[in-house]
Amino acid sequence: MRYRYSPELEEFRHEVRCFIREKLPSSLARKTRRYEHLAKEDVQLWHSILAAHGWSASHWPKEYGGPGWSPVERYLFDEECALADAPPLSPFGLALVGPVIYTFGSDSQRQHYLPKIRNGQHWWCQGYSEPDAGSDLVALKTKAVLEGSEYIITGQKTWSTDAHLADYMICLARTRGEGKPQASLSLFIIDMQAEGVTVRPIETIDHGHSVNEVFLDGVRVPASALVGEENQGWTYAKFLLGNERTHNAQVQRSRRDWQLLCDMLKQLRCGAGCLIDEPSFGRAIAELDVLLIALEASVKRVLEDQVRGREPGTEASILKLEGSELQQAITNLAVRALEEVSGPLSFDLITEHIGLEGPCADYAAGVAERHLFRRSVSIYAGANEIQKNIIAKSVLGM
Amino acid sequence: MRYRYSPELEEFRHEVRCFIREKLPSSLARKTRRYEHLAKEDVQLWHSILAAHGWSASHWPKEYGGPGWSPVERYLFDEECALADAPPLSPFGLALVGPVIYTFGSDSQRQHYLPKIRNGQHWWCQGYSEPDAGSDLVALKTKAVLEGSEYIITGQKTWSTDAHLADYMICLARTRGEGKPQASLSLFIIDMQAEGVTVRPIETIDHGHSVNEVFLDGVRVPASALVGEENQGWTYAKFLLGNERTHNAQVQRSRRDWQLLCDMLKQLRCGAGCLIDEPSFGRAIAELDVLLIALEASVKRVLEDQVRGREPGTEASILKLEGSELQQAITNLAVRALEEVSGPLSFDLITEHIGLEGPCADYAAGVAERHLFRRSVSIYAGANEIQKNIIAKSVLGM
Amino acid sequence: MLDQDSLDLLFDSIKRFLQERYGFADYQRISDSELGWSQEMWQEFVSMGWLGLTVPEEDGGLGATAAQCLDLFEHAGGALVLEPLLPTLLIAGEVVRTVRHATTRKMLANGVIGGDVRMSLVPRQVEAVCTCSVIANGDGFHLKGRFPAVLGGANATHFVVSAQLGDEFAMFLVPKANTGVEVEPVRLIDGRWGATLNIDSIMEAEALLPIDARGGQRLEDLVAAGCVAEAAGVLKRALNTSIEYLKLRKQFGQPLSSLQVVQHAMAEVYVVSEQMRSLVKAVSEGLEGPDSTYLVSAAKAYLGIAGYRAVEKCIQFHGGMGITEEYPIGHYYKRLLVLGAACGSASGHLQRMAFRIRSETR
Amino acid sequence: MLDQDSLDLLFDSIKRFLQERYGFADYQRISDSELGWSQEMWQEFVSMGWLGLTVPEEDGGLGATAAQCLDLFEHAGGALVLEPLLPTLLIAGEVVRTVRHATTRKMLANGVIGGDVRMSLVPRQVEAVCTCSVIANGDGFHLKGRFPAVLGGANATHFVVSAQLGDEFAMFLVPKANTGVEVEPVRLIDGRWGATLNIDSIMEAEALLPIDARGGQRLEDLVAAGCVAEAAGVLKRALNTSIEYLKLRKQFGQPLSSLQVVQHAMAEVYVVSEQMRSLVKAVSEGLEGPDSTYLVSAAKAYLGIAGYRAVEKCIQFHGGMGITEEYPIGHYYKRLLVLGAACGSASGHLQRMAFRIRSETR
Repeated sequence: MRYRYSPELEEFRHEVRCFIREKLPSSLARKTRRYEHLAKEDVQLWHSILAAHGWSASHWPKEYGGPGWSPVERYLFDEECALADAPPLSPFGLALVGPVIYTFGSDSQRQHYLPKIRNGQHWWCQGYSEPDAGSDLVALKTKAVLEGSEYIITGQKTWSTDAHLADYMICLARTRGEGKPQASLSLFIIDMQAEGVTVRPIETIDHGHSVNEVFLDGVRVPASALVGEENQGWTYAKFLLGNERTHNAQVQRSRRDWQLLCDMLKQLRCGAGCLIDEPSFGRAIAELDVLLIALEASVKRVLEDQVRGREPGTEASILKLEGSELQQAITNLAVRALEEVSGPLSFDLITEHIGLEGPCADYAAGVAERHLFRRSVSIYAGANEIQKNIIAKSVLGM
Repeated sequence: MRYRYSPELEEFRHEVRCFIREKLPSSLARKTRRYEHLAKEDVQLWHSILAAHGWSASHWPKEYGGPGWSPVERYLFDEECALADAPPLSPFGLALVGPVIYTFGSDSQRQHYLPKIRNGQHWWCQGYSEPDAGSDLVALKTKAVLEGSEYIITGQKTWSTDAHLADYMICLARTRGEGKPQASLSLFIIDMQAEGVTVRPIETIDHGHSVNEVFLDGVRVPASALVGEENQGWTYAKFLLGNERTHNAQVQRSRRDWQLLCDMLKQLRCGAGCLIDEPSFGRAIAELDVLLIALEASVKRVLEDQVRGREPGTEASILKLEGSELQQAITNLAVRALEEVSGPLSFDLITEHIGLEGPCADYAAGVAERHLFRRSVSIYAGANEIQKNIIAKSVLGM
Repeated sequence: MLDQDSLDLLFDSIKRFLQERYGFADYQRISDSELGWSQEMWQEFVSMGWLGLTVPEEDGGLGATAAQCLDLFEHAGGALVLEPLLPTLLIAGEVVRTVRHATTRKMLANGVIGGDVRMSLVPRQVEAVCTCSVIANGDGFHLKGRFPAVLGGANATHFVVSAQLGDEFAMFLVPKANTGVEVEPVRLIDGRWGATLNIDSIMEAEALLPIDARGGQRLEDLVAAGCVAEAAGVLKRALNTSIEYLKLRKQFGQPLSSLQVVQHAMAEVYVVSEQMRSLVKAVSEGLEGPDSTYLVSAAKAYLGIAGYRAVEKCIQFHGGMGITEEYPIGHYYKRLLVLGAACGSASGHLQRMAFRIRSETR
Repeated sequence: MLDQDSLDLLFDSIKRFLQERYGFADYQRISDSELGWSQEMWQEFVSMGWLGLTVPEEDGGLGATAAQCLDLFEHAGGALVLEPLLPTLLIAGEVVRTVRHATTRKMLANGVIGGDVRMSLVPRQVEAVCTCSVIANGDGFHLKGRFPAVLGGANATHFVVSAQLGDEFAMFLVPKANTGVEVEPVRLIDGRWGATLNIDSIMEAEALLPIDARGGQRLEDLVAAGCVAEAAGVLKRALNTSIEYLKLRKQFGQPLSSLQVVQHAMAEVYVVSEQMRSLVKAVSEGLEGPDSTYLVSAAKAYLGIAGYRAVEKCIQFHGGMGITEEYPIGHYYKRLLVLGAACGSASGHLQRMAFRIRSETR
């Protein structure tokens, strides 16, 4: 089942769908389904296709080159992208840096950076987490010291996704040694080619490479690399994380994963029938749909609130919590299904051997990587425990 | 499946089984299966049958009138009682007070109380918890003040099971106003007929009455009512709670409940077959068996350690945790089954209407009460959260 | 049809009325009374016009859709209302609309509005133990069947029963007063009165309602949606009651609400409660759409999957108080269990969903 | 047969050896090597006599029962040993015992003891995608089939394969060297090498082992029991590693281990780890009894129901570190997933149990 929207919105959805159908290279869709860590060129290809149509910065306001969509339109756009297996664009420039720059940045920053984020020329990474400050940004140690017209930045960042591919980092650093951390951090733009920047890859348990450590060894940036005001970085960072959390429900991608898993269960043979006829799997896939429908309903509620001008507060915590658990629950069932049919998992499942074909065969081929890497979704962007702390403190007043 | 024991032990089990088969009135077994709150006379009847055979105080050493069984023999005895739906004896005298008195009590206390606990003449209740001290016995407020040859006890106890039926209470009271609570509590025997003792029933959500509040309003007890030494009550109470916890795994009763539930699922019609053929129920009942087998294996490990002279420490916390969750999981499935077949639960299910007969019809008739009252098993005797604290602190050193 | 603003005003007044007049003590008093519900209270509901909400305007009602009324059930569930609003208010409008005979229709509509006609829907889900057969009997029909634990069954004046008439689905409006209709009251664990219904009765031709299988399904969806809405109200109150309690209650010198495991558990309950409310909203928007049955199943299943567990956590952190009859939390739990089982349990709905998923084009 | 005291001594030495020589760094080095396991290490195992453990005494082995060897697998699992102890050590004894031809038997026994014969069992569970057929072919047989992801498949020299021969169960010992035996190595997610096995091969008469269906089931039970024992070792080490980490790691100025939710989660992991050990003990005691298959299924199912979730909690509380390849915890998780799926997943075992429960006298 799917939710119905107004005729205008369904018309909009149709337009998006036709565009994607026409423009998305099927090889890219295939790689996305397989959960390959896509090459930069692959993502850039899709980015430039969208950018040429004015759709790359889908949630930016019109004045900065966005399409000026309503929250519901953005949601439908993302849903169509997910359902078509379009590769996700690198989110750091588009979803995090862009909004920070057009909200808090200078005019020259806007003019310089926004167009190149929009067209995909510049890739960004984030430099928030540090080895001893994960969910706890207050403990940041990286320092930025003003020397003449330059800041000298020294420290170590970690969990920096795409840092090895990025042109710039948006970096949170300490500009005041004492005082409340909330009033002593600043946000900087660092050129990844600058002297003193070293990127060390972190291999993850799916044998993938997407996150990195970044060492900043006396990196010099001009004073103009400061975003907004000095010592206001904490406020900006919170603003960014807020954006990230809504995004992290990933409900449209989960809906697509659910569809592919469903097809997989319909193809995998088991006894006389197939796995989906085996009622413990039938019940399990229905149960996942229940959780998905509930999450979709919650996302819709937030969107409608946004349309009425209410920005999401703690609802974002709900979406992050449920969204990440759902992503994990979906791969859990996929793993259970593959275990049932072909025994222990490998990274090189030959899907023809178990009788799969079509899109869900691609999905099956990436299940091991997906399942393992997905352990991270309940950890990053404010671990689920942090979200529960937030709910307990700020909603329930405990 | 069931575990096999040595030929000697299987012989012992056989003897117990024959005895119960011969002596247990079927009306009592029926009431037990129905989870009725049994009348005192019912329990006393079975108590006296066992006592006449020397089997009532099954875990007491021979010198105090117990049968002198090994831990494994006791376990098998309890198992046979459970499988035959024998009513559980009131545990406070037998399992808690008895051991405290023969371990810490005076000779005259032993001579006076032990025989009457053993033969079921005296019923006991416990007076530990207070309105503001549940799992937290340290916060006890009840005071005992020595005046001449008498202690005057004043305070309020709660969650006192069977207090309305009991002849005596074993009561924890403060004998020293200051200092560590661990060195300021004492244990007293209170005659429930004494002046100043008032029992107020607490109705529970199953509409049953088994727990009570007890008001102690200047109750005078002779100095000889003190058990062991003054201010050592905390040590004794911990000893008691330790005993309680092993007992609280209730694994044999859960095994019996599982059997009855299994039969119920085999009788309840659903479509062309019966509920147990419906694979989500088939899988669920198998899953419960997995958890039961795991718990039985853990209990067995503890028993074997005991045979080797190692008293259970934190294993007791595991048993309490898993045992209580399993009891709840079993009634959860029973509720799910009844919901499926006959809709919303009532306290007066007419089992013939849903085609049940035999022992499992009795079981079904008591499912609503059992399910609701079982919410308490994860709360009493050290709530499950307390057990987890204990494990984290004393085993894992966190 | 009533416009949304007027409805919102009405619902606000209902909410206020329940807050002032239907507190936990009122609920306890009514529950402990012999009847188990309050006829005085019922008359107040009637005089405030609640019962006519879904009755068509041409029949003297307010003509609201069932979907528009779900908010009312959130309030009623939260207040643990014992009076039989649930089946009647949601299905009466639809039933009245189908009655062809003008006089009958007028009597029925007036009865509903005035509180004297109370309907109960016998859901088809309980197939395993319901054996319902019907055969033509002259101009009328001979209906035979037994149905356990029908929600609102004890205080209903009319039963809406579905049966297989030859190869056709058929739906009957059976007055309790008919010869051969036997109502055995059953008190459900939440204190409301259901009934085991025994029917062996000859009915007139007009007892057959012109409602097809889809229409029958729709009536069940409506009642199920009402259960889900009540459940959302129950969950919200269970959460609030627990938070209040946990802030007051101290252990080891600290309020329980300061313990991290308690905080996290309550955060989880909050999530479930909010998701349930989102689902009610989605159901209310989708009730006229093509996927309404599937959507209602999902919401009903969510209640069983997540709702029960949420209130069980609330009980757990109440400690001993949680299992006493004098504290509200146990009552919320019992109400939730009844709502979860009425009109199909989670198991049944999941099975239906799985069937639909399997049968969708591969 | 070896007495328990001598065995205990041996196991102590094995434990010490693994502690000293098979730390996480050794595991990583071996895992990163081209072969994926260490032949030097394997030779050490051989020279310490491990491989002859279950080989009958008359064939030069130590004559221990498989049940007696489960402790070894707890240690090997905890150390993430990559060498193919698992299938061979547990089934070799039973297989050797059945071989009738004296010379063959001698060669086989010596091969096992010397580490040159490594066996792999093709479990029947993977029925959905295994199509194995066999027909008589003169004195011998023609066996055809394909089997995915066979544990220890890539480094085995012999495959123990079951097939339906007419109406009879039949079990074959298929040397890898046979013409028509194709081994496609598959690296499992835990770094061990399994294989997809393609057999289309003519075999001599003596390849048919005198093992009936019960005996075949027993071999599977033994390997499954080995998986469960390894899993118990993995769980214990995952717990210990996590506790160590949590005590060191600080957040907001406090060690993570001081947070109550972390403590409770780890207490839950401890419970699972201890229950798993209890199950290994129960399996080891019950392996010769009539309920051994059911018991092994229960233990295997417990691993899937509770074991996975336990290590997932450990990863969660490691934070980002938990998903890096350089920290041990992710490796424990991957090992556990492989152990859970080998010889039948939790789903399959639960289904088997449900079948047995259903078919027991009503």
